[in-house]
Amino acid sequence: MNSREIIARRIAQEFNDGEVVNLGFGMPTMAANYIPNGINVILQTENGGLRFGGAPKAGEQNPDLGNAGGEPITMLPGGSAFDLAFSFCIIRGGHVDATVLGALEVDQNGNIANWKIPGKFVPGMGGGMDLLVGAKKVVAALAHTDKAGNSKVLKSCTLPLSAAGVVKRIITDKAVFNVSSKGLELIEIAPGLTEADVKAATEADYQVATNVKTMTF
Amino acid sequence: MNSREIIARRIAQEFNDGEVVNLGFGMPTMAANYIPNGINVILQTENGGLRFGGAPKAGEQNPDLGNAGGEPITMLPGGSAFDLAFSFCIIRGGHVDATVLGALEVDQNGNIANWKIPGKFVPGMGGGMDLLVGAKKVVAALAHTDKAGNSKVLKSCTLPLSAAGVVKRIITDKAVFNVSSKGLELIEIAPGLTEADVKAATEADYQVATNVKTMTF
Amino acid sequence: MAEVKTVQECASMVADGASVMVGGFLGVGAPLQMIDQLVANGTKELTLISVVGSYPGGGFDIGKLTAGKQVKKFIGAHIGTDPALVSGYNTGEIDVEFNPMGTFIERIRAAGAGLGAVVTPVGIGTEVEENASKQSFYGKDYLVFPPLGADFAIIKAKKADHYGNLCYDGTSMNTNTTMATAGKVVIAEVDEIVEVGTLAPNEIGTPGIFVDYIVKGFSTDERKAIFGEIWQKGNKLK
Amino acid sequence: MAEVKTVQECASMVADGASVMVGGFLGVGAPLQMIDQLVANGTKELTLISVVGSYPGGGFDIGKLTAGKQVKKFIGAHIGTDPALVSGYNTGEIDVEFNPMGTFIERIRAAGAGLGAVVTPVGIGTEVEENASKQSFYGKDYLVFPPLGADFAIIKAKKADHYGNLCYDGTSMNTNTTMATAGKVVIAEVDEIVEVGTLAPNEIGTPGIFVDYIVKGFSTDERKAIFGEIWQKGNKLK
Repeated sequence: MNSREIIARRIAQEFNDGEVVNLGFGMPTMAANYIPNGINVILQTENGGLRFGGAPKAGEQNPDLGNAGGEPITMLPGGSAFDLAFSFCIIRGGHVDATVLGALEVDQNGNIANWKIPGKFVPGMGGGMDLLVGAKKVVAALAHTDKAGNSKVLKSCTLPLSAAGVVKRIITDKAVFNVSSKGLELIEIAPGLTEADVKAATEADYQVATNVKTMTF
Repeated sequence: MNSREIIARRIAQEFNDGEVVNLGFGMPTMAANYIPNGINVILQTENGGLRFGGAPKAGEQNPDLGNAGGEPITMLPGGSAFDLAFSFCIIRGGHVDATVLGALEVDQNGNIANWKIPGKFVPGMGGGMDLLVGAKKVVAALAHTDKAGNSKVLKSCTLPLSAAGVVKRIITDKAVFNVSSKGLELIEIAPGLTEADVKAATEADYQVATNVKTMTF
Repeated sequence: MAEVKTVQECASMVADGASVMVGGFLGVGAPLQMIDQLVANGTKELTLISVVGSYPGGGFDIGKLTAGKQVKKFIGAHIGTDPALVSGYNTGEIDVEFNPMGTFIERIRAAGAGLGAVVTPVGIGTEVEENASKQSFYGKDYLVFPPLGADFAIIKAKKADHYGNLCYDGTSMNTNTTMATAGKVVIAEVDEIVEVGTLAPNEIGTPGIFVDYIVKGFSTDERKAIFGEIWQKGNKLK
Repeated sequence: MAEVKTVQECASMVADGASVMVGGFLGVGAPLQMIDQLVANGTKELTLISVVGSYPGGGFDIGKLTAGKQVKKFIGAHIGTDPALVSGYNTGEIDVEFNPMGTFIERIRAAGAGLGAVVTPVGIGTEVEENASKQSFYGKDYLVFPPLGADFAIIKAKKADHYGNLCYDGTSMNTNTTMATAGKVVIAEVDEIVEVGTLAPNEIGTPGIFVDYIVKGFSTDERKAIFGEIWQKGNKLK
């Protein structure tokens, strides 16, 4: 199982039945494939849809049905479509139960950076900032370290923030942390790693939960 | 022709073809019956409709179609229905060309009072304040004097205002005034009355237009 | 996700002293059976949030709540149609907060949409200034109002599916769509409950994620008869 | 009331230097023929207001305008999909104003709805604060943004009737419904123009009073083929 799959499979365990969930692109979207049987979540897409499904077959595409990545989608039974203004009433108004977003960096104060690497790549925040402020539960998903092995779970983010103090849970390929006003708490460690491995890979301060577990899939 | 009919018939001359018009209750609504042939206005009702028509026959009522007075209406071809939030985007956003509202008092500064007689009758402003601020052209319609003969076209309103400096035209059973930053200008006099009659019935200061006319119907 | 309950079950959730937004505009689009049940329950000291008073003349629609002296405070834009509300206001028994209609609905939208305030030019130069703060933005004066939410939103739609998706007809959406976003608990009374998949995606005016409970009210035919009678009595039909 | 015109007639109304809101979200719900005609006309120095950049990879949808260096300023929430826009931003040739997506659409709504400002919690504690004023309302900090209108709103709907009433399908309403309220001149490109009375009152997403001009764009079948090709090329279809 590669790092991305570890993260996607672990994200998939975050949801309760019936929750409204908005998944960012990449690993969060991948997670939809691993959601356990019996847990049905209502997917929201920020461009204006609820209860949508995967891609249609070639020839069955509707040019008026796309997701927030510009990809063709299908509507599930009971699905609804609406305009962007209403979609962000849903998001900013607290009607999304959980969002999972990829991150460039997170820190021990619940800050998250995922929209801008100054001078290098500035795609823009899209709907991410609204989701981070509006969703009841924010999960950040990211590789624990960069390619050089530097921690992306930091004492304090170095990149421009997307939102301050909003992250409730951090999921990486090495560990899972809870985030609260008391800081980070390590609650799960990836299979095959020790707490010392996590420690070595993490810049942020964290507590270790008394019942720290091994991530299972 | 009684006073109310004079006012209603004169209101009906205010509109250009294709304009979006919101008519208040009473004389303004009556005016819809007198709009000249060839002038088609698009009626808006603040509770959420455009291009609606009169009452249905008994047995043909739709319990989900009413106007802002709670009366049953019909939808004309091309009519649309929407929610109240959108209806007031239309109104406050400047998308209504003209509104005609009844008034308790008006004054020479374009002020209008039509929602409250303190200690006596306080129905509330309803959508009137939004219309007064949002409509491109505001016409106030009222009897020129009260039953005791006191002018309701004043130097300064005595009742609580509905909006300040918004009225563009005043239509009464005795006269029609334009309202501008220079004050009132008498432009029409009811048939059978002289300028002296208007003067005697009017507290407000006003100029007399060089080409003052007799109201025609 | 919505749950189907009875009118009795839902009305009994509303405790004395609760704030309750009720959808509808002079009866059209009003949740008639839920109102009747609140009357039957005698729920007291309500803060009633409704855009206008009852159907003209009172005794119908929310006029039953005001007539039963169940309302402590009323927040809306107009009360003139409802004799019990006017009388309660005059005697001081009912505290009335008047909002310009567009401000009223925008405040509810702001509550549902997570916005911090409503900034509107409406009411400048009037007594409405007393209930707001006046501030200049970008060189022009505006009044600033807080969002307006409630413990309960009791709304009315034409149809619901079992997920709570609602669709509306005609002008009956009025305040219902917006109130659906701003109640801590949202109860939707409908003419008909249909199978999931029956409502087209763009036909849904309120997605089911906003709706906690669905109750079956009068059928469309029953409502047609009820309004037929009331409108006939008032000489409003041809 | 709307008037039917050709794509050429409408595109030629847009002068160099105009501010133009263009509906759509990564191509879906975008006015493709109007964009093509603006490209053919070589209209320059545009302020382009669009929620996101072009369909991923560029060269389609508004990506043709950015590729043609016709855009002086871009106001939106995301540019990462559009190589020409990213490159213009990096070189400084295009001035980009980033707005959180919900703030972007709410600013346009405020312009269309006559509201004075948007008050949102989104962006607090981020660089977005630099483009807004920070103010406390009712005990909590918010960012305040001005309304956002434009000289032109060029939008896309599925059908129009001759009064300019528009109806939409699926997620293609996205920014179109809101932009329809906020352009000084509103041009709607549609798949089909139908007779008045064909569209049901509650099916109309934009009443004709907002629409100045209607242009006939690709048919739905043609768009199905266009998007089929693009999505197939990107391996997005099953």
